[in-house]
Amino acid sequence: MSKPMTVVLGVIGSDCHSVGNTILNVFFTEQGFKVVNLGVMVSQEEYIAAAIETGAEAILVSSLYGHGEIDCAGLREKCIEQGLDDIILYVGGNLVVGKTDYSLVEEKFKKMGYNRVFSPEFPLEDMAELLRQDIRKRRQERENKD
Amino acid sequence: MSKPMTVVLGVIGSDCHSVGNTILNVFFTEQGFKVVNLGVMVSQEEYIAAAIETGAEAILVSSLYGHGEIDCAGLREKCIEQGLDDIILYVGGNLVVGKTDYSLVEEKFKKMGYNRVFSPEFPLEDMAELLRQDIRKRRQERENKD
Amino acid sequence: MGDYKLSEQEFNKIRNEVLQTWPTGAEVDFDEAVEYQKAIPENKNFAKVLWKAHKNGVTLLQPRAGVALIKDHIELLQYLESEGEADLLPTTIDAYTRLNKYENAADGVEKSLAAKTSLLNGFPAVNHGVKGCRIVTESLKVPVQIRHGTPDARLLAEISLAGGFTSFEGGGISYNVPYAKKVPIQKSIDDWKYVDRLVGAYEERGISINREPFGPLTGTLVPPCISHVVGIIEGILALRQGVKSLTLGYGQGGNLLQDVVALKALKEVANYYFKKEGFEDYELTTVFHQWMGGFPADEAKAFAVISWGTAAGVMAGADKIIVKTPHEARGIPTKEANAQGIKCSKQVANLLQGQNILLGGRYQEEFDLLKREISDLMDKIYELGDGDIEKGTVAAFEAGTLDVPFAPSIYNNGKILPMRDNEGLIRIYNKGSLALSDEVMEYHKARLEERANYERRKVSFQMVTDDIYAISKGRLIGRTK
Amino acid sequence: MGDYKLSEQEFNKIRNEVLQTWPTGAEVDFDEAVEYQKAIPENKNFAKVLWKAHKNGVTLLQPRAGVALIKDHIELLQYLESEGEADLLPTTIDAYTRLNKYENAADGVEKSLAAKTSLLNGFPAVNHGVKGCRIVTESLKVPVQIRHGTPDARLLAEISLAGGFTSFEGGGISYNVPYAKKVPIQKSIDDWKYVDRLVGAYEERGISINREPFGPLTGTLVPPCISHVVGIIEGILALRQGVKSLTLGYGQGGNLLQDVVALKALKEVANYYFKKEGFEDYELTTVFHQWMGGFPADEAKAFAVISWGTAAGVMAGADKIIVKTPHEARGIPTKEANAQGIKCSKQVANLLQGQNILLGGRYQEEFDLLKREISDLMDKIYELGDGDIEKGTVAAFEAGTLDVPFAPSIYNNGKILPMRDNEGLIRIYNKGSLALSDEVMEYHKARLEERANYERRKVSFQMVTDDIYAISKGRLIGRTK
Ligand code: B12
Ligand code: B12
Repeated sequence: MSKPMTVVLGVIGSDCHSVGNTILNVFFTEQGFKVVNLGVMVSQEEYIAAAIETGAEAILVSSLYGHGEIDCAGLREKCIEQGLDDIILYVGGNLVVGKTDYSLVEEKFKKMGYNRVFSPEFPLEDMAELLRQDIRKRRQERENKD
Repeated sequence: MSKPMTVVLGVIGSDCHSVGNTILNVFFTEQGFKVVNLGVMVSQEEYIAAAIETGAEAILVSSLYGHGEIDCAGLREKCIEQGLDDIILYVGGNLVVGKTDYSLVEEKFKKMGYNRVFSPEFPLEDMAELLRQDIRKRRQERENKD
Repeated sequence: MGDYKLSEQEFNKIRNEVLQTWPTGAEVDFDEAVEYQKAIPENKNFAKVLWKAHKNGVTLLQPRAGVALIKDHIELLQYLESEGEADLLPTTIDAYTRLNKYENAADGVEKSLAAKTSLLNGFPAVNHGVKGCRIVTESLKVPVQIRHGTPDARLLAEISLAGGFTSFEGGGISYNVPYAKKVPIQKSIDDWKYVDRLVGAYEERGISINREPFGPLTGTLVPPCISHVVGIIEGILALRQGVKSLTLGYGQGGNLLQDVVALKALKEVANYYFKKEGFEDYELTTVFHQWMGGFPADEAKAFAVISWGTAAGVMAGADKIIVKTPHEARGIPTKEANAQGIKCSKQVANLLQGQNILLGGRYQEEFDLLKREISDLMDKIYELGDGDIEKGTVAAFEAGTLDVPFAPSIYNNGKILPMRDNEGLIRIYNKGSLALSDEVMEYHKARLEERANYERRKVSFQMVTDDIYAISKGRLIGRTK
Repeated sequence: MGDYKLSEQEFNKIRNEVLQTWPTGAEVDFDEAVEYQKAIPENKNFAKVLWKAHKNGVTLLQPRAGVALIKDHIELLQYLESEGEADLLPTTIDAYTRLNKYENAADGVEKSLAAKTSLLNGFPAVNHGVKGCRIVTESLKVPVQIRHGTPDARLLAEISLAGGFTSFEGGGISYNVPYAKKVPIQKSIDDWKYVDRLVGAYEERGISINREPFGPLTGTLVPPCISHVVGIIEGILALRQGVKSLTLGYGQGGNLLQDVVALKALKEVANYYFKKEGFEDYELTTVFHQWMGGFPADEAKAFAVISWGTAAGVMAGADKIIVKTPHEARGIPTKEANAQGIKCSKQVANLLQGQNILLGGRYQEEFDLLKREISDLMDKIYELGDGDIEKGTVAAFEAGTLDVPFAPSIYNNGKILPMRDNEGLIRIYNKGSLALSDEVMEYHKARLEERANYERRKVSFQMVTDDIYAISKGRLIGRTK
């Protein structure tokens, strides 16, 4: 059996929406991931510290309350600063203020350095599969480098 | 007191919607018009015959069921044929198939020779006032001609 | 029970004439049609799907929809089936076909082809013929019903049933009085006897075809006792010709107590009269129509009326609900608007399904009153017909002891005036010659006086007008401002 | 009743500190504010308008709304007032202000100015100050309330009440446990004591200010007994500080019987405890929140949820309903979508107003059960607090005898798991340390077993997950497919 996939989970900024986080925590655990759940109201620093401490391969950021644009900016840069250059960054939820065409949202957050951007309805099973693939790819790329 | 204003009322074509017609009949009568109500399913010929017989000054056509475009075309021409050149033609209701911008509907029916075109919500009191004005104007024009 | 069945000989004589009234009539071959119907799977048979839902206590949703051209019509229905999540589908017939003006319908088809949009307010099934109908029904996964408003629907029934439709709406009263001006009651009853016999003939060959009298009538403040009596009569007339799957309808009034009472009573009372007439072997289901009168033009408000209609229908325990759309006040809906109406209804129905809501308060009182009103009206019909319901019905319309409000037919007395009471229940203000006993009328009067006092005005025709506009202007009761 | 009132001295000491936490605090001059509030006409005073509606048996509608910039915010509220027909208006505060991060809010205002659109999820009232608030309240014709989610709302209350707002939502538990992660219960109770004392101070000067504890908590499968107990506690704490106009809230669960029982019981039970604590002189009203959990993304379906919420609220006899929008699942609504939500609700409310619908069935049984649950929880609180509700509350959260499901607060036990039964009523599957008696829990268990049998699966966490998603996926109960 291969090394378990460790992921850091949390809701960013001043966001208190805890229901989706509860479900994601249970879901990823059931799917066989090792989940480090930071709960709600997580700062960028907390994500990074947890990722370093646990050797996580991905950070899964939620933002529901509308301030996602402000709160999520700069996380990629901070990761790089801290040596997490190639860590996988996923983000999902109600990412911007107001009902907005998903492709615009995706573009915005991809520019910020997130690898994948998810709308609230994206099927969780499919997402977990993508995550496994992305982690495997990253592991291979790292091996190739070595 | 001036001569009573006689109007012919009816729902055109194969249209069975009788509720609005019942209300318009009561309403115009209360407003002091002499109403010749032909009810529902009225042919163009019936309107014209009734108008000639009663010396009506206006014909008020309703169409609710969506076939208004087909049913209402040609009434102005028939009126002219029968010597009712300057009779006032009003039309109102759900005049075309489908929810349509009112200005498009108005244009269509004005082209067909209707003097005024009414949406279902047009306030009846205002419409009665317009009708009185139009009839007075017509009377004056006729006097001027004499 | 006497044998009122149309004889085979008579039926065939009429059939020969009917099939010749328009060229597509020649496409009908009954024996072939029976074989064709036999091959239709159970889950596409209207009668069977509806009965299954009835037994499971599920409420099905059905839109209205129909456009001029076959291709567009299929696209529309497929959209309502997939995107709209419709449980049952309709094919709504255009107004020319309803009046047997097939030339006008043909003209409408041509103009629609030219205009690249439907200029007809429905699907002209007769013009499209058996072949056209089959293309439609074969393109769909759920059962499809013909919905129309046709006093003489004999050719339409022949063509559409041979065309694979498995349910047929209408009846000799409900598709005459609200829809026609100059058709005698006896004439439409006779023509619908033919339709019912045709359905009976399919039933005798093992094919279930659902029949649904049109409950809402003029859709405008119709007191439940009147529409119920019409439904019961049409039910009896249909059963007499061998119909087995019968759906009785009721159009929402708007007051929840009245609506729940009405639908529950409809089943009980209909079964009583059907048994009384000697029928045992039939499947009775019910349909609840979302508000059939004038709608608000604002779409958010229309959604509210649609939702409340669904809620009332599910609480009343309807087997099927006919769904309106946010475009109702304006015109034939686009397919998107039509789907929105179903989706909204589906969400409400799913929220309520299984909640088993029971009303308290004046429930039993209103239930007993409605049963009393119906028996008043039915007694008179039996009396006028010397015990025969058909003869009695014709006489009752002539005498005005049965009378439909706001109807266009000159064979309808047109004297009764309904009005809402202070809680919004539809009562009768002027009974005309309606055969309601004094006791019943005193109760109605008392409830209306209650409202008049509350509004500090006299009971008057103005109140009727106010009530007709009320829902479209955003309220149930037409109060003074 | 003991004297729990915050002393003037203590209050003034805190005030001095609070007003210095952000520059706009300096704009507050209490005596001037009292004069300003005195000049506000009755029909713009929230407490008075709501009490009048209560006495007339009318249900008022109120949206949620707030954007970053004053001009846009006024435009939004004026639109909701005219086009949207809102009876009462809100000013929803942004999430940074809620956490006293006024710098972040200032940043959001600036970024919004630059982006020419609101990048904040609400109106940063503290940043806009007393003057900014007055510009807003003076532009409107109906009363306006501050709606937020702020554990420490002392500065916000000072500024907004001086700014002409006449109602203030929240409470020491309801604006902590669902909204914050690390704020101790005693801390937020103390901070809300200040807010209530401020309102009491206005009341002593003849100015009615409405106070509304936040009923729905996490909005997700909250059993009524839990939110009711929180409302009753916050009510008592508010009355102790001199609050007179109190609105207790409840978030729709979705099952009509449970919702009607809940709202009726809330009034009865709250009055019982308020009297028990020695209070007589207050005006109690109720607010019903349309479904507060996850919404369907499809707008037609959202309209259905909105309509059913309104229907339930009116049937339950709420004085006020908080209205959602068709954009709920997606994001802060546009002003048009917000108005649509109100218009849809208005139409339903007007259809039901005056219908006086009474439920039968298990009504009394559920009513008695709920009262029993509340008294179980309250008894424990009094016990833990040696007769004092405030002390008891802090202890109850610590012991988990009071516990809010799915809440982010680390001071909440977070062990209880709610779940729907076979008719959709919210029951408790895992009680954690909740102080419910065995008898009550056996009943819950039996109802849940009923559902499990029906669905042929075991009662499990999967059912909770299914129930959380259910309404957003188009049904009330999260059945297996
Ligand atoms: C009740 C109703 C029925 C009842 C009618 C009973 C009866 N005999 O009256 C029944 C159920 C039988 C029925 C049948 C049909 N109906 Co219908 N019906 C309605 C409904 C819901 C209300 C009509 C009504 O009574 N309104 C109340 C009265 C007071 O208002 P009104 O009719 O609009 O009249 C007022 C104004 O329009 C105005 N007005 C009218 N005429 C004129 C004329 C002038 C000069 C002026 C100034 C003003 C004016 O003043 C009137 C009084 O205030 C409307 C939709 C709606 N409005 O909500 C659909 C509607 C009119 N029906 C429609 C259709 C299509 C039909 C059918 C063809 C069936 C079908 N395919 O669905 C059949 C018609 C068959 C036929 N031969 O006519 C469509 C028309 C579509 C279109 N135009 O694109 C509508 C709009 C519904 C829809 N959106 O699909 N219907
Ligand atoms: C319940 C709720 C609340 C509760 C939250 C209680 C709690 N502690 O959790 C309360 C009432 C307290 C609340 C408060 C507020 N809320 Co709120 N809330 C909701 C609501 C109705 C449901 C959220 C929910 O629980 N959904 C169920 C869960 C299971 O779904 P979910 O949260 O979407 O999470 C799933 C997916 O998004 C996805 N997902 C999430 N994150 C990630 C990450 C990754 C990597 C992936 C792959 C997937 C993924 O998977 C999750 C599980 O399936 C939503 C609207 C809606 N969705 O219908 C608004 C909503 C999220 N709230 C909103 C707002 C604005 C607020 C407030 C600021 C108040 C206000 N102004 O109205 C405050 C927030 C204060 C704060 N500091 O955060 C807005 C956000 C607006 C925007 N983005 O433009 C929403 C969208 C409502 C709206 N349309 O206005 N809210």
